[in-house]
Amino acid sequence: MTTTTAPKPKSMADYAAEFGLKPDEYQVILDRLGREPNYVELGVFSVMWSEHCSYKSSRLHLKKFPVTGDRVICGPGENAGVIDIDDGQACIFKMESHNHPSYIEPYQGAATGVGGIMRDVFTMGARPVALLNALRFGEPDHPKTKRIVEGVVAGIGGYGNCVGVPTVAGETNFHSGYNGNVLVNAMCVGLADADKIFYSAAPEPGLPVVYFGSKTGRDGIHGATMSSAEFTEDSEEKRPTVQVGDPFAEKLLIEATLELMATGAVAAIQDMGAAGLTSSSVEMAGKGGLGITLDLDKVPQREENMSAYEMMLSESQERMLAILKPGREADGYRVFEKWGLDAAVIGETNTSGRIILTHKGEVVCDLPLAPLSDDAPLYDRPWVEPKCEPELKLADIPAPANLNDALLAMISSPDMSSKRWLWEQYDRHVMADTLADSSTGHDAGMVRVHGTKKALAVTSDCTPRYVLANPYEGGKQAVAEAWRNLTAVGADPIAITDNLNFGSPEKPETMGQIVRAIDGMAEACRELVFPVVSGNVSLYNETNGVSIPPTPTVGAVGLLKDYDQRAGYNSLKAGQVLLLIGA
Amino acid sequence: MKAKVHVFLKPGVLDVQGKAVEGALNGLSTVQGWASVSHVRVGKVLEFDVAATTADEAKAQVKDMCDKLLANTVIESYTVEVA
Amino acid sequence: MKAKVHVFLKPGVLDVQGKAVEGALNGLSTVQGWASVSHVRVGKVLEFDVAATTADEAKAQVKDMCDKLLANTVIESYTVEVA
Amino acid sequence: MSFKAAVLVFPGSNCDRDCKVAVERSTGGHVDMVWHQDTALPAGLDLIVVPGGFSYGDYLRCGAMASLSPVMAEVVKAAERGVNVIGICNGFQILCESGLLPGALMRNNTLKYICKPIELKVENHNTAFTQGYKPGQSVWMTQGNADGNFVADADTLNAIEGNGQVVFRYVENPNGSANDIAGLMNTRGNVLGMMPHPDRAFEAELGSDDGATLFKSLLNSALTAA
Ligand SMILES: Nc1ncnc2c1ncn2[C@@H]1O[C@H](COP(=O)(O)OP(=O)(O)O)[C@@H](O)[C@H]1O
Repeated sequence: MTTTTAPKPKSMADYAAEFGLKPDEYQVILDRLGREPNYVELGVFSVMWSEHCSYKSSRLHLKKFPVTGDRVICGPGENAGVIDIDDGQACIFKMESHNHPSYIEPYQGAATGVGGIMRDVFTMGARPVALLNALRFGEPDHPKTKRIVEGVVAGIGGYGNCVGVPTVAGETNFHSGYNGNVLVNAMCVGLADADKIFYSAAPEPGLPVVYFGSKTGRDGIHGATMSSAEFTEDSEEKRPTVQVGDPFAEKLLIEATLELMATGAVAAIQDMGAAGLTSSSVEMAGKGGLGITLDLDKVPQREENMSAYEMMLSESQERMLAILKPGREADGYRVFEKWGLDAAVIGETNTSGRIILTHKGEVVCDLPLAPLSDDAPLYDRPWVEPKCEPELKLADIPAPANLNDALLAMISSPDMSSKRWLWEQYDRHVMADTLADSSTGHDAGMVRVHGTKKALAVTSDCTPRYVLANPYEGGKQAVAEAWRNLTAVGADPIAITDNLNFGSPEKPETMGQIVRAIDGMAEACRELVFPVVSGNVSLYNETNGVSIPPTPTVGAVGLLKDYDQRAGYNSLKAGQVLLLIGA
Repeated sequence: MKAKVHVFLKPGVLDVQGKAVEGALNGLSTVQGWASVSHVRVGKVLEFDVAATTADEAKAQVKDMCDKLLANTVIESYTVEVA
Repeated sequence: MKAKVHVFLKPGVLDVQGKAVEGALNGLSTVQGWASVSHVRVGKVLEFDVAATTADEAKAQVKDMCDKLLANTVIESYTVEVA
Repeated sequence: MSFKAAVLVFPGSNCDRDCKVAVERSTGGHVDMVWHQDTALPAGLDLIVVPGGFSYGDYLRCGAMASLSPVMAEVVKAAERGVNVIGICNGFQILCESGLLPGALMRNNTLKYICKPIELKVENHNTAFTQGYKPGQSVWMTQGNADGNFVADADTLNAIEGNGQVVFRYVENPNGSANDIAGLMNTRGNVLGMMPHPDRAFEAELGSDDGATLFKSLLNSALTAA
């Protein structure tokens, strides 16, 4: 086998550092391999061991979440969570962040965030039926905020509208803590038959591995490691090629994927998200306890002379990797041709327990799979109890001098003011099943389960101010608010997904926020029997060493058995009685 | 003075419009010859009047406008002509 | 052969994008002179390769593409260059 | 007699199912989906629906590529035979691009995608599409588009108005559309294009069922003609 295509002067250890691997992590790689990795192999390690793919700082603490329940069909660990919504139907959902890309290029960053989360959902066999977004921007008068808000909102709308999935709810906050690091969390909810859920583990050796979707270009190389690295002023200059989303390709990809699944040809499937070809192939083979070989010459390529390294790390959008049942390639090609998608058989599963890549007739990567995922680093990072603000006593808060002024000040504040400008750019009605959306006066979005009297209620909640004041209580509150928003529309809350956005876990203060917020969320989830079925962690949200306010966003789904029983605050009439329930 | 600005996506950035137009020209038409169209790129063009005493001054101004507003230099590059 | 097509809205059709860009440039003006930007028109530019033996043949083909697809001649006009 | 309709499906159409469901539930009829590359339409159609969405990504110009597809050649022939055709949202754009309707749809004057419920006035209720509405009736439907701003030159506009081709008008113009035009038909009266979505307003729980009246009108027209 050949070693490397990299320029000479730097050592592999230098590259390891450049790719974000710590010296001790690199030493583990050397120990496991018993040799130096080559450039491609190092690239594969660096993305698989990035915070984004390995959850190395958060994994220990995520274990505290309750993840099972009567209605849980599939909890965390797959592309998305799956819950039972009766009558043989399932709801599949997840939330994911696209924070760093959205700061660098707001439109494309937000758009590709929406695209990515939809793929996580339809890759499991669900048709996406609702989108939500949770946005945190800097102060309104910060010089960058206006451009970022406009770009992010246009990007979310531009992508979701074109694909044809209604964006029915969300939340938007402004805070100086996000001036240099905005948060864009997108959630997708889909519907599937409970007995037709697709998973990513390769089931047996000797099966064809099929690539389909858009071609691979040099987009966003090292996005996964970058999204796990702290921001500095000059990272705006050093940005990698930005990924551009093609929602039209995504729409075709949804239809083709669902059609392919219906033919019965699919044995396993996974979208190519962050670290595209690397994470999808490693995870599919690894989960199945198998091995995989890929011939990179077969990968559909958009640009000339792409190296193995570039192909393995490209984050080109709108791509899928499927493992087909024996001899079913023709079914695949028929579907791909109908929808005009690029596709190729690029490899095969085997029993080697390794990932072996060939390019231009040479083996360019030959790694055992286990160290890439199972043995990925796991950190019990030191943490300190976060400083909490003292509890506010009602008696200590002076009554406003003028109630009218106080009310006006409140409703005109950036967080409380109407977000109409924003959600009027989102198609909230496509699919013709929307019962409640951002405009209708309900605490949660609601979409009909097509063709039934059932409806799904969806909401996204977090009040970063509270979490900053007290991570434990703020974490609890986010879960509780999501629960209340669902019950307030008449739905039975079923389960949540979450998006944990924090600063650097290497700082004990921040790690303390992470730990305590998770403790609070887990506590609320247990008390409310509200399991966590999927989620995403986004760390290193910092600019020049200053962390964002801790922001553990909660996305929740509830079920209405009969949507005629739904409730809202849109039908209030003069003379009705107001009841205050709770403390 | 008349200014003309062309804005294209940088090489390597996926040009979704170009891709779609190429597909349409190649595939939709029944007319002979369109199938041979390739390497389609779609960009923006802006024409406007700008007050300046010299071409160099105008060019510098327009470049500044491009950097600040007319182009998204993260993914786009531009060319400026003044006359 | 290389073809270049410019598509602009016909005079008389309100160019809302051009107007918006003009407003933004005028408003953003921190530098003397931006305020003086006027008559902004925003159009599309397409560049592509086309197989043809002569420039005239190429031009005829591209004009046909413009009439049928690349421009909507109800509201847009176009110019074609080949080289 | 059973009402028979076809809904076209382009790559990027996303209201195709909505249109099918709206027509089926409003008329009790049968709806076939027709692929953009098909070179024949089902026989005996009472209605062809060109649905909303982003055909071919709406890249280049909304509706431009779809207007050149094989199936649109068949739609043009069917329209010439007198079959009723409705284009909704992207469908309206496609009908203009294909020359079945005059004028063009440009970027909204807000330069943004606008999604909101819209109040319309039924301007012409003497059509196959609108005979179920009362003269001048106010109806609500939602709208969602970035390019719904209808333009035509002065002569064309005069002709459109003079012939009673304006079928729906906005009560409050959201996007700069000429003469507040929201829906427009051809001179023969069998091809209608409209930006608001009757296919999202066919049941009360969707916020309005005013759109169902349109499909029911078409059913009645078909019954009377039969
Ligand atoms: N980013 C967004 N995307 C979609 N809808 C949003 C977004 N931000 C706010 N909304 C919607 O605006 C409405 C008001 O938002 P919010 O003030 O957060 O309400 P509440 O406190 O009642 O949840 C809600 O219906 C919410 O879904």
